[in-house]
Order: sequence, then structure tokens, then C-alpha cells
Amino acid sequence: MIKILSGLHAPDSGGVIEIEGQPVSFSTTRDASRAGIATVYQELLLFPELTITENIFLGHSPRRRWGGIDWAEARSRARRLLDSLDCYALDTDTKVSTLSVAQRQRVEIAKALSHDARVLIMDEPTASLPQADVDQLMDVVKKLRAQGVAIIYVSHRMSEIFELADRVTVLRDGALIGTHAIDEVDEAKLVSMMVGRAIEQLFPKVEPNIGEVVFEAEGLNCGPLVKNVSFSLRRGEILGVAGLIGSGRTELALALFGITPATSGTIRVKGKQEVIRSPRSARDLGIAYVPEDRGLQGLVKPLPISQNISMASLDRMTTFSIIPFAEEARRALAAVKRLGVRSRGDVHQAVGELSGGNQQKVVVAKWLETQPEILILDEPTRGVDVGAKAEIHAVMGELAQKGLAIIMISSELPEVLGMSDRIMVINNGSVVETIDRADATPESVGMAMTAEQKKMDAA
Amino acid sequence: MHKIMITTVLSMSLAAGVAHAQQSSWTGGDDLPTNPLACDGTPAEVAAMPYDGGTPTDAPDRMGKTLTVVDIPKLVGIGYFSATSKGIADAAAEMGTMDVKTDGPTRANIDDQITLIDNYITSGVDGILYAANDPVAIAPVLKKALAAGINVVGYDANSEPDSRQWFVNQAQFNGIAKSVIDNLSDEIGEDGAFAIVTSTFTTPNQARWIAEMAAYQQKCHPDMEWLETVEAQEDNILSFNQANTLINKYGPDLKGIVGMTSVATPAAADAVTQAGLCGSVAVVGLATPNAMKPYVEADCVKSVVLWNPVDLGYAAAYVLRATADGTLKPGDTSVEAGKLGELSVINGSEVLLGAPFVYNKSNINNFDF
Amino acid sequence: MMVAEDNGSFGRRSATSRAGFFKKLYTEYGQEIVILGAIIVLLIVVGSYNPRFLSVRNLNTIFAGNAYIAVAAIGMSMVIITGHIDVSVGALIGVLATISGTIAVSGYPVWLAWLAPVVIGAAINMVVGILVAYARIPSIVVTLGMMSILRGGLISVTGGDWISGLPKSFMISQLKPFGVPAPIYFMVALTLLAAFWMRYSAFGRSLYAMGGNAEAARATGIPIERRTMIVFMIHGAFAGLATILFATQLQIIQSTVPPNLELTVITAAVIGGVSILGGTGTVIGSTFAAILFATIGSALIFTNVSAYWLRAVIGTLILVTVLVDVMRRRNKR
Amino acid sequence: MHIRKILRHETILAVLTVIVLIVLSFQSDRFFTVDNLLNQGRLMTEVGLIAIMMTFVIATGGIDLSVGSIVGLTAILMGVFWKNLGMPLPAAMILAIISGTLAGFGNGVIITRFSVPPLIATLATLALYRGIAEGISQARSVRGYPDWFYVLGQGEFAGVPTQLWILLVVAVVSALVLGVTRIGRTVYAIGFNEVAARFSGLPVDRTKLAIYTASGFAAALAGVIFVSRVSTTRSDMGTGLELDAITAVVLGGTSIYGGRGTIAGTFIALVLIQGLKNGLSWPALREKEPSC
Repeated sequence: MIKILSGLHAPDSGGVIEIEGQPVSFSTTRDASRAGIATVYQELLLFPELTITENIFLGHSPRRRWGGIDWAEARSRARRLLDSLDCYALDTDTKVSTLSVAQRQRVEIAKALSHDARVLIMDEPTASLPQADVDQLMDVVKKLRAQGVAIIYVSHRMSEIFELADRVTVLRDGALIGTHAIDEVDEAKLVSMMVGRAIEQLFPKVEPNIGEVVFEAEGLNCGPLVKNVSFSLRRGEILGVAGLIGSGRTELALALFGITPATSGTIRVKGKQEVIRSPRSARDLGIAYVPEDRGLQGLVKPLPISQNISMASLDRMTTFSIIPFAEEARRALAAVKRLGVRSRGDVHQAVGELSGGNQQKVVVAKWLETQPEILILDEPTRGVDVGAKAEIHAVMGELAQKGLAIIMISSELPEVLGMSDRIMVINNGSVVETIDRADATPESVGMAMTAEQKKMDAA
Repeated sequence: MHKIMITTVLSMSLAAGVAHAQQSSWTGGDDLPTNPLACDGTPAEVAAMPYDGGTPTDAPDRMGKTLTVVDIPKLVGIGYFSATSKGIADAAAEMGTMDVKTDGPTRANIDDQITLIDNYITSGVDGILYAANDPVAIAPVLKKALAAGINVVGYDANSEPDSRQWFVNQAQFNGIAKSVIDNLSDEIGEDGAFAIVTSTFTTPNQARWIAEMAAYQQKCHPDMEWLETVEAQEDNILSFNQANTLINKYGPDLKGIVGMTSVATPAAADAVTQAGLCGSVAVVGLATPNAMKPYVEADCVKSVVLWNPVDLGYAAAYVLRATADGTLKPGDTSVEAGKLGELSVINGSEVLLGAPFVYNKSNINNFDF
Repeated sequence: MMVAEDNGSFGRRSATSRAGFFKKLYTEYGQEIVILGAIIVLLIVVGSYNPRFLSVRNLNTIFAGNAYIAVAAIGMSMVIITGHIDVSVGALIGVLATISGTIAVSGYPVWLAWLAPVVIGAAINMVVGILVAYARIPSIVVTLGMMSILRGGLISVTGGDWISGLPKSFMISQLKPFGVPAPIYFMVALTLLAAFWMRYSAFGRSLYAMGGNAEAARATGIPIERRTMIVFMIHGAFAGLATILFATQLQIIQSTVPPNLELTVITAAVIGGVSILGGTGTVIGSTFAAILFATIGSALIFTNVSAYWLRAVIGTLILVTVLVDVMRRRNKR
Repeated sequence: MHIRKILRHETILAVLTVIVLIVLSFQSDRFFTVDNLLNQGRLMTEVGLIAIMMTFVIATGGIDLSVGSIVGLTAILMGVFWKNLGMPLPAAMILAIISGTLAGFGNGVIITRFSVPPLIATLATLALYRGIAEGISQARSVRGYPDWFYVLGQGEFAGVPTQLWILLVVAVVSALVLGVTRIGRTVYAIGFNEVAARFSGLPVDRTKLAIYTASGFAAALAGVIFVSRVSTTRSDMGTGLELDAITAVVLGGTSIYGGRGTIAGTFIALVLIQGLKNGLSWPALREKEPSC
């Protein structure tokens, strides 16, 4: 839908797009931007090796009289755009590869605005942002709205919708479900429109069944973002890890999983001291990791579901390295049924053709095949629709119930609060606080996440 | 940054180390025994040798019949082998009883050449003419051709004798060597210093000539100084650059450059011309006349040594015809080769084209290849 | 990777200071500086071993000797930056040289003999570009095929005859304005022009975008197909310009494909810092690399390193350059 | 079935190959003879061995340009070990093959340990290995091997050229390894998405290292067979072989971007190329043959 509006894909048949009463049709993104439509995509489409200015003005840079790019003018215009988005500190000559996700998104918006857009489409702009940045983004969006820019804001997050929207349109499986003025609907109604059925709640937290300690880390260090981290994890427990993006949450997971092994500190699994050097040694200790970036790290998209599911446990299935294909398909089928993966047909469909939520379930299935005892979930519901989100949460609860220890890293505060038994807050690579479920409130966790930061900002 | 410097310096010193280890005078010749001719040109006493070539198995009687022949030079697309092919075609047209096709690898590659010959054996030809990229490597496939009853004659570059019937020798290695060194010493004097530009050290003919040249120079012009030999592939700009570098390196000490191929010699001549050193640095070498005409006419190059490749091809075609007809048999001492007249048999199974030919300003315009 | 700089929401970066300027220069042009350093070190080391190495004449030989490779590597760099490759460039230069020479000796004006290789080079590579961009055949496959066609065609058409009797006015490479060989002017001017174009034109910048992230480039509205085709055409035109330098250096033209030329050109581009995966690099580096090769070749003769070891030394140097580059990139992170 | 999807290219190629072979056999009655076909098999062995291992390399999204140079290096080392160092020939053969394998291992180390892109790494070793071969050989060639050695390259076993047996065994084993084993699956996973393969705990570096080593081994084996076939050793052996092998692999349907490809495809492409090389040498000649 978004891709048609922005001209990335042409509509298959019919349909007229009108702008200010004029019917228009775009076959390219260039047509769309000429018509005043600009888009901020869900996956940020920036060029890491180019600078901020270059990214913003790629394709429509200000020119000098002889046709060359007027870098001075481009820089000052980029400066003004960034300033209008409250990014006073960002140097316009910085390479995008060195920016954080939030910063990149600001560049994306600046890029969209540089087209003098009258219609701005924002596709899940907060999917990858921590809460503090979401608030800032809300302010920016409101500011733009006040300037007379029409905004199509695509989001799964209810709070944002209610905070920003004047009208809301619900789409499901490519069909229009309905459009309402915002004051005609409430959250429950929207959710039921979105998933087609009422959902009791998004976070089906079941009573935990917590057992003995299975995992202990003491004084872990790895690079600048894992500093002297110690914690323990019990059987059946869900340990939420909260922290801003770039606070070292993922780095900790990567160290635990052996992608970038810890440089010092000790790890005990079931009381026995172990060294984790590689993902394989982590797996053999019963540790599984569902990574942050599903498309890049989690799945081999062109390969079928069955092969993706068997990927992490392949060597346990084979004899003399030979793959038992029937067994592989059978196990994949069982896993697909268990987790409710909806595919077009059988397990031989390529994973890339599935929706985000179903892809995520395949990644989870892959790791469950390794019979893990400790499951690390990094942003398990990023880019997943509400229905699948609830299902994934249900699966988490079920697994914990069965005695799995789960570490859940999430940027969504409601998710952390809703699912965790304990919440470990990480800030700038160190554990600042561990809060029990009973004591956790959005305020207490949010404070811990940003406490250090505010001190720095003040300085 | 300093790490880079250290690495670079290290590799440089490594290179310098190798350099010192390699200081000993080294010419680029092969390690086969040499046989320099007498300095005054007295023909060497040639002991008669018994025929050491091969014989085709159950060859049909081809007397007077039209022969289907394939000519497989080292590579196609260079002037030299275009000239030999022309000679072969001329002879075939003159005889009227030979269908010849030239087909060779596009680079001087032993494997490609072997594969080609193999294919032609299966496709069924009466005769094969070849110029070998490697004397040993080509032998098995030629033996296979003999076993299939095909007449096999080599020219320009030989193979092991028993893998072919006859080889047309354009000029003996020691003869070429003598001619080159004698011409060079005439131009640069008995105490002149010179350097060599060759294609690659693995090219057999060039390596052989260089070895013979070194031996002859030691024997007959001991005071001349052999500075060094550089490689320049079959690449004219690289040859030009290498020749330039030699000029720059030795400055006025360098009196002569010898080019070993039709690519290197004109490039060396151009380097001398563009350096404005015509007359003070002599260029002598092996090359086809067309490539050398501009330099010979400009008086920058006085002598170019080569046989006549058109004649070489022409003779090879006649030898093949005579072999197929049975008029050239083992033990014969000469063979009739059309307009070239009688050619003599040497070394058991080789037909000698004659003495090397020296092109100069007075005769170079009579040749077009 | 990126997180190191991030301290919460928006990073703070101090304005670029003077010390930062050199640091920035180094991060931006690290590879170019490494190669330039290698050239300078070689010149100093070998020059102290044999002062003639640094004579004006020898420096001219070094800098002019590989000028045609440097010019061809400019176009090759653009192709590689957009994420493609061309292995047919050696054969193309061979063909264009023959065409140019034939025109020159046939009595047409020399400017036509100079123009023809540029235009025909662009035209031939337009075909390659169309097959790569619109038919979506991998460039290595297309150019492997084109290489065979050009090689085969050249041999069957010319039969290997040399072209001689070229008019004196055709020999532009032999000119020496102010004592400096003309190819050096060409090399410097074309390199600067291309570097300038790639830095300051929207088209030039978009090449990096296409090589770095084609999908995103499409979303930005860059007409990828057309630009890919045009990049191949520009590359063909640069091959044509390289041909002019190549064909007018000597009084004769050898109508064959120079051996291994494509490999030398690709190596120059890659060593020059153009990432073979696309998206980064500058043409200044590839020109430096071409000069480095000439410097090494000359240095080997001057230091009496047996030519038998020449290729081993060049291979080692390439490997060292690449490894140093990899280390540098790693440290940067 | 996904198997069908993968095989589609191979099927088209196979049909094309059959058509070409039929057309060629009409061109000359000597084409479709057992002798000729076996002989063609002999000629394609070296490039075949290399292309089969190259299929693995390209399927991981890599490339190995140094194989031709490894052929030359192995040949030279075998000659030097035997002639100059006086080793028994079997020992020299084995040692030379080990050296060639080590050269491939070197490629693997540079690529995995130092994360140098394969194209650049093997471009460098292409020059380096050939350079070492030239440096060691000093342009001297080694000849005069004992007769038993030629069995490998010129002899027959059960009526079929010896080296063709080797090629067939290597092809079948490789097809199985790539098709039904964990190693093959890992290769495809790396080719499609190396990061995900690493995050799935697959032995990415180890597999790549093994593949480049195997590529070196195949080139080394090809080198020894080559020497046996042409009875001499030269440092310029195998020049340009890498392009022939890559052509066969790519024509055989292996994606140059990695992830897709089969040994069957490579093998059919090899047959097609060899058939064309062989067949196309004749028609022109036939035109000049007296008509009957």
C-alpha cells in the first residue's frame, strides 16, 4: 500500500490517486515526489557510506550555475532541516554509518521534507525507537502537522495513534476495514478491527513457575558496551532487559551467544563454569538467541521453512553428515503446527514469502529445535502485527511455564512490563538496576533507563 | 599509519635482499647445452645423423591426391604466424593439391594447442603442420596423430623428434645467435654493454637463442658486457616501458638493446627514438620487417635478423607434400621445395631453410609481412 | 558497529578541528594515502640505491608508462563502485586500437581516429550495459562473453597484421609539452575530472548509492537501469581514451589483445580502494595504484631483482596492501 | 517441490546439450564415436576437477581466481621435488598436492581470518602463486618422467581414460556432498545469507576454509594430471584455467551471488563447452573436403 502510494510499486489494476483534486499516477518514486508525496520507510533506506547531507539531497541537490552540486548550499539547507527537527547537535558531514537508529530516522524525515512534501507518509516510524525518542518524534510530527503537512502515519502502537491521529483507517490483509474519526473509537475497538477478533489482552502473562538458577554471569566485559555485567537467571523465569537503543543490550546478548565472545568475566551454566567462544558452543550449552534483525541475522530468506527450522540443529539430525530429508520435513511440520506458522502451503515455501510475524515464529521454531534451556529474545515483536505479537507473547509464556529461562530484550516498555518477571535495566553498558515485576512501573523503569543520560545531557 | 610504513619498508628490504642474492650475472637462457659457431663463420662439421623422426602407422597412399591439411601455429593473430600461414597457403595454391586451414589458439597456450590438434585428429585430416608451444607437452598428441596415419611436419618450433616426421628448421639457434651478436658488435664495438628485452623466460625459442647468444658472446666477443635480460610478455607498451627503464637505468653505459620478439624489437626501437638516442643506442633484434620499417627507414635501426617466415611456411607445406607422396624418405639428404630449390636435411630429421636473413634499409621494402 | 558513537538519542560531535582535519582526510582517503606512501617510499628507497631512478627521464617513464591503465581504471572503478565488473576491457582496448589505427592510416583526419575509439567504445559497452541493466544478466557473465567475441572478432578480421605508417600527427602520446609526456597530462586531467564529477554531480554521487544499496537507491528515485547502462558507456568511453594513449605511443600498432590487461586494470581499481562489493572508493586511488605498478616494475629492474620473481613480488605487495587496508578498516570501527 | 525449481535450469541446459551433441554428430560422423567422446572426457578432466570445486566456492558467494596459478605451482613443485631434490616420484606427487592444497588453505585463511573479499584475496594470490612458480622454476622445465607416471594422464583403466575415472568419482562425491549433506546445506546458507548462517551456529568460517582448501586440492590434483598428460612441467601451466572453470560453473546455473547451484549443472555445462570446442573445429574443414 505504502509502496504504491510512494511509487515504488505500480498499482496492479484500477484505483485513482488524487492529490488536491488532481488525479495522478506514478510509475516511479520520482513521479511521486514531484507530486509532493514523500515517504519515511519502515526499513530505513539510507546509504551508510554517504554523509547526512548527501543522503538528504541525493537525487535533487541544489545546483550551481554550471550544474555541479552546490555543497555549501546543500549543507546549510540540511542544517536548517535538521534544526527544524530539533537535531541541533548532528554534524551534516557525518557518515550515516556512524549514526544511531533514531538519528538515522531523523535524517530520513529530513530527506522526506527536503522535497517540500505536502503529504508525508510515515511507515512504522517508531518500530525501532526507544521510548524517549518516540516522545521527541511525536513532537516533531505535531510540529509538522501544525505547518500544514498532511501526514499518513502507519503504526501498530495504539498510544501513538491516539496521541496523533485525527482520523484512523484500519487495513487488514490488504483490504479496507474502516475509517473513523479518532474520537469515535477506543483502543479495544481498534484492536478488534485490526485482528478481526477481540483480544483480551496483548500480554497474556501466565503465573510463573520459577525454579533453580540455570545461568549466572559475573563481571562480563566485551567492548565499550558490556561493562562488568553480572546477573543470574532461573528456570521458568522471563528476565526483561530494558535500555535505550545503543545502551549495550544487544551487545550483551551477542557476548552471551558467542558472536563476540566476552573478553573477561565468568559464566556458569547450571552451576558449571563455561567459556562461550562461538554460537555453536553457546548452543551446546543450551543457549538460543533469536536475533534483533530477523531478515539479516535470523533467516535465510530464499531457503524453505523446513531448512530454516533445521538450520541450528542440523548436526544433531545427521549421520555421517547426511541429511534425513523426510525427518527434517516432519519435524518442521510439527514445529510449524505447534507455533501456528501460517504459510501458503507446506514447509517447502520460502521463508521470505511469509509475513513478519510468521517469519519470527520460524526463527523461534529454529531455536526450539535445539532444545534450549536458556532463550534470548532480542526485540521479539519488532515489525510484527498485533495479532502475531499476542501469539508470540503466548508462546513465550508457555515456554517459560515449561521451565525455559528467557531473556527478553525489548524497546517497548509495555512489553517489558507486561511479560517480565524481573526487569534488568542497562544503561551505557552497565546494569543500573534490577526491578522485580511487582515494583516495576513505566516511571521506575524509564527513570533507570535514562537516569545517567539526563546527567550527561545536563552537563 | 606507522604500521603501514613498517610493512612497506619491510617488504622493500625483503625485495632488496632478494636483489642481492640475485646479483650474479644471469641471462635468461635455458639450461640446455649450447653449441656456439666458430667466430669466423667456418661451418661446423656436421656429423651425419641417422633419421630420428617418427613414422605414421598405416598411412594410406596419398601420392598425388588432394591432401586435407591443418596448420596449427603457436597462436594466431600475430604478424609472424600470419606470414607463415601465408607461405603455406601460397605453396598450397601453387601445388593445387592441398586444402589448408590455419587454426591456432588465441594465446600461446600449450593446453589449447593440444586440444585443437586432438580435435583435428578425430575430425580426420591427412596432414598436420604445427609450431609447438612446448616440445615435450605436444609430443603425445602428435604421436597419436602419427598412430592415426596422419603425416606430421613441424616448423618454427620443434617437438621431440619421434613425435613427428620432419621439422623445417628456419635457422639453427646458434646461427641466429651468431648473426645477432655479430651485428650488435659491429654497431656498439667489442667493449659495448647491452641488455635484452624478451617475451617471457619460458618461451622455448627465445630461451634457446639467448643461451646460444650468451655462449657465442663469451667465445667470440668476450669484452662485450651483457647487462641484463628483462621480460615484457607479448605486450608492446610493456616492452616500450621496459626498454625505457633500461635506458634510464644504465644511462650512457647502455650501448645496445636486443629485442627477442617481433613485439619487443620495435618497442625498443621506439623507446630509443623517443629518447632521442638514435645512433648512440643501437637496437638489434628479431622481428618481422613490417614492424621494423619505420625505424629502419629512420636510420634508427640498422639490422633486423630473421629468416623469411613466408618461406618457412612455404617450405613446410612442400615438405609435407613430399612426405605424403613418399618422395622424402628417411635417409634422404635433401628435398625439393618449389621456388626455394633444394633444401638440405640436417640433424637426422630436420630440413634447414637456410642461413638467417638480415633485413636492412636496402632490402626491407621488398618484404611485406 | 554504529552504537559506539551513540549516547542515547542524539550524538554530540564537536566541530571539526584542525587535528580532526587530518584524521578526516585519513578516514576519507586512507587507501589513497597508503598507496601514495608506498610510491614515495619506493622512490626514496630505490632512489638512494641508484640515483638514476629519480632522474626526470625515469620519473617520466614511470608516470607515463601506465597512464593508459590509469585511464582505463577510472571507468573500471565506476563500474565496480556500482557493484559490477568488466573483464572484457583488455579485449575492448585491443579492438579499439586497431580501429583507431586503421582510420588513421586510411587518410581520414586524425581527430576522427581519436574520436572513433571513444564513441565506439561507448557503443560496444552500451550493449554490455543493456544486457546487465535491463536483461539482468550478471556482469561477469556478460563481459566474459563479450571478451570472447571481441578477441575472436579481432583475430578473424585483422589476421594479426600490424598497422604501420601512422601519420606523425596521430602520435599524441609522443608529445612532450614542457618536457612532460602527454599521457601524464591526460592521466591527471581525466582523473581529476572524474573525481570531481563523482564528488560534485548528482549522477556521480548516485553511483555510490547504487552500489551500496540498490534497493534503497531505487526508492530514492534513481533510475538504476538507465544509470547502470550509462556507467558502462562511460566506462567504454574511458576505455576509448585509454586506447588513444595506448595506440599513439609507438609508431606501430600491434593489432592483438594486450595480455592480462583486464586483470591489471581491475587490480589497479581494486587496490586503489574501490570496494569490489560496490559502494565505496575513488578514482584517485586507482590512478595511484596504476602508478604504483609502474614504480614497482621500474624498481625491480633498478634493484636487479630477478624478473623471475617479479610476479611474486607484485602479488606480495597486493596482498600486503589489501591486508593493511583491512586492518585499517577494522581499527576504525 | 523446491527440488524441481532448482533443477529447472539444469534441465534446460541438459536439453540444450543433447541438441548440441546431436547437431554436432550430424556435422561429422566421427564426433559421436566412443573414442572421440572418451578422448574429450580426458581433455576436460583438469578444468572439470577445478570447476566442480569452484561450484562450492561460488555457491558460498565467493570466487577463486588463483586455481590456474595453483596448477602451475603444483606442477613446478612436483618437478623440483623429484628432479632437483631427488625424491621418489610418488612422494614428490603427494608433497606437491599437499603444497597446492596448502595454497588453497592460504586463500581460505586470508578470506576467513582477515575478512578480505575472495575476489581480491585470490586476485593477489593469482599473481603470488604464479610468481612463486616462476621464481622457483627459473623458466626451466622438468621432463623425462618414468613411464608408469603417464598412466595417470595418458593411460586407460577398463577402457576409459584414467583421469576420467577420477573426475567421475570426484563429481559424484561432490554432488552428494552438496546435495544431501550438512556441508552442502551450510554452503547454500552461507551463499544466501552469511550472517544468518553464523547466527544459526553453522560453522561458517570452518566451512569456507574447507572449501577454499578443497579448491586448492582440486587444482593441485589437476596440476599433477596435467603434467602426466603433457609429460612436462612448466611454470605457465594452467594460465587462464580459472576463467574456463568459472564459465562452466556460471553456465551451469550457479549464481555468482551465491546460494544457488548444483554439481549436475556444472557437469552438464562442462560437457556442453567441451562438445562445442570439439565440434566447432570441424565444419569449416569439412566445407573444403571433396564432396562425395
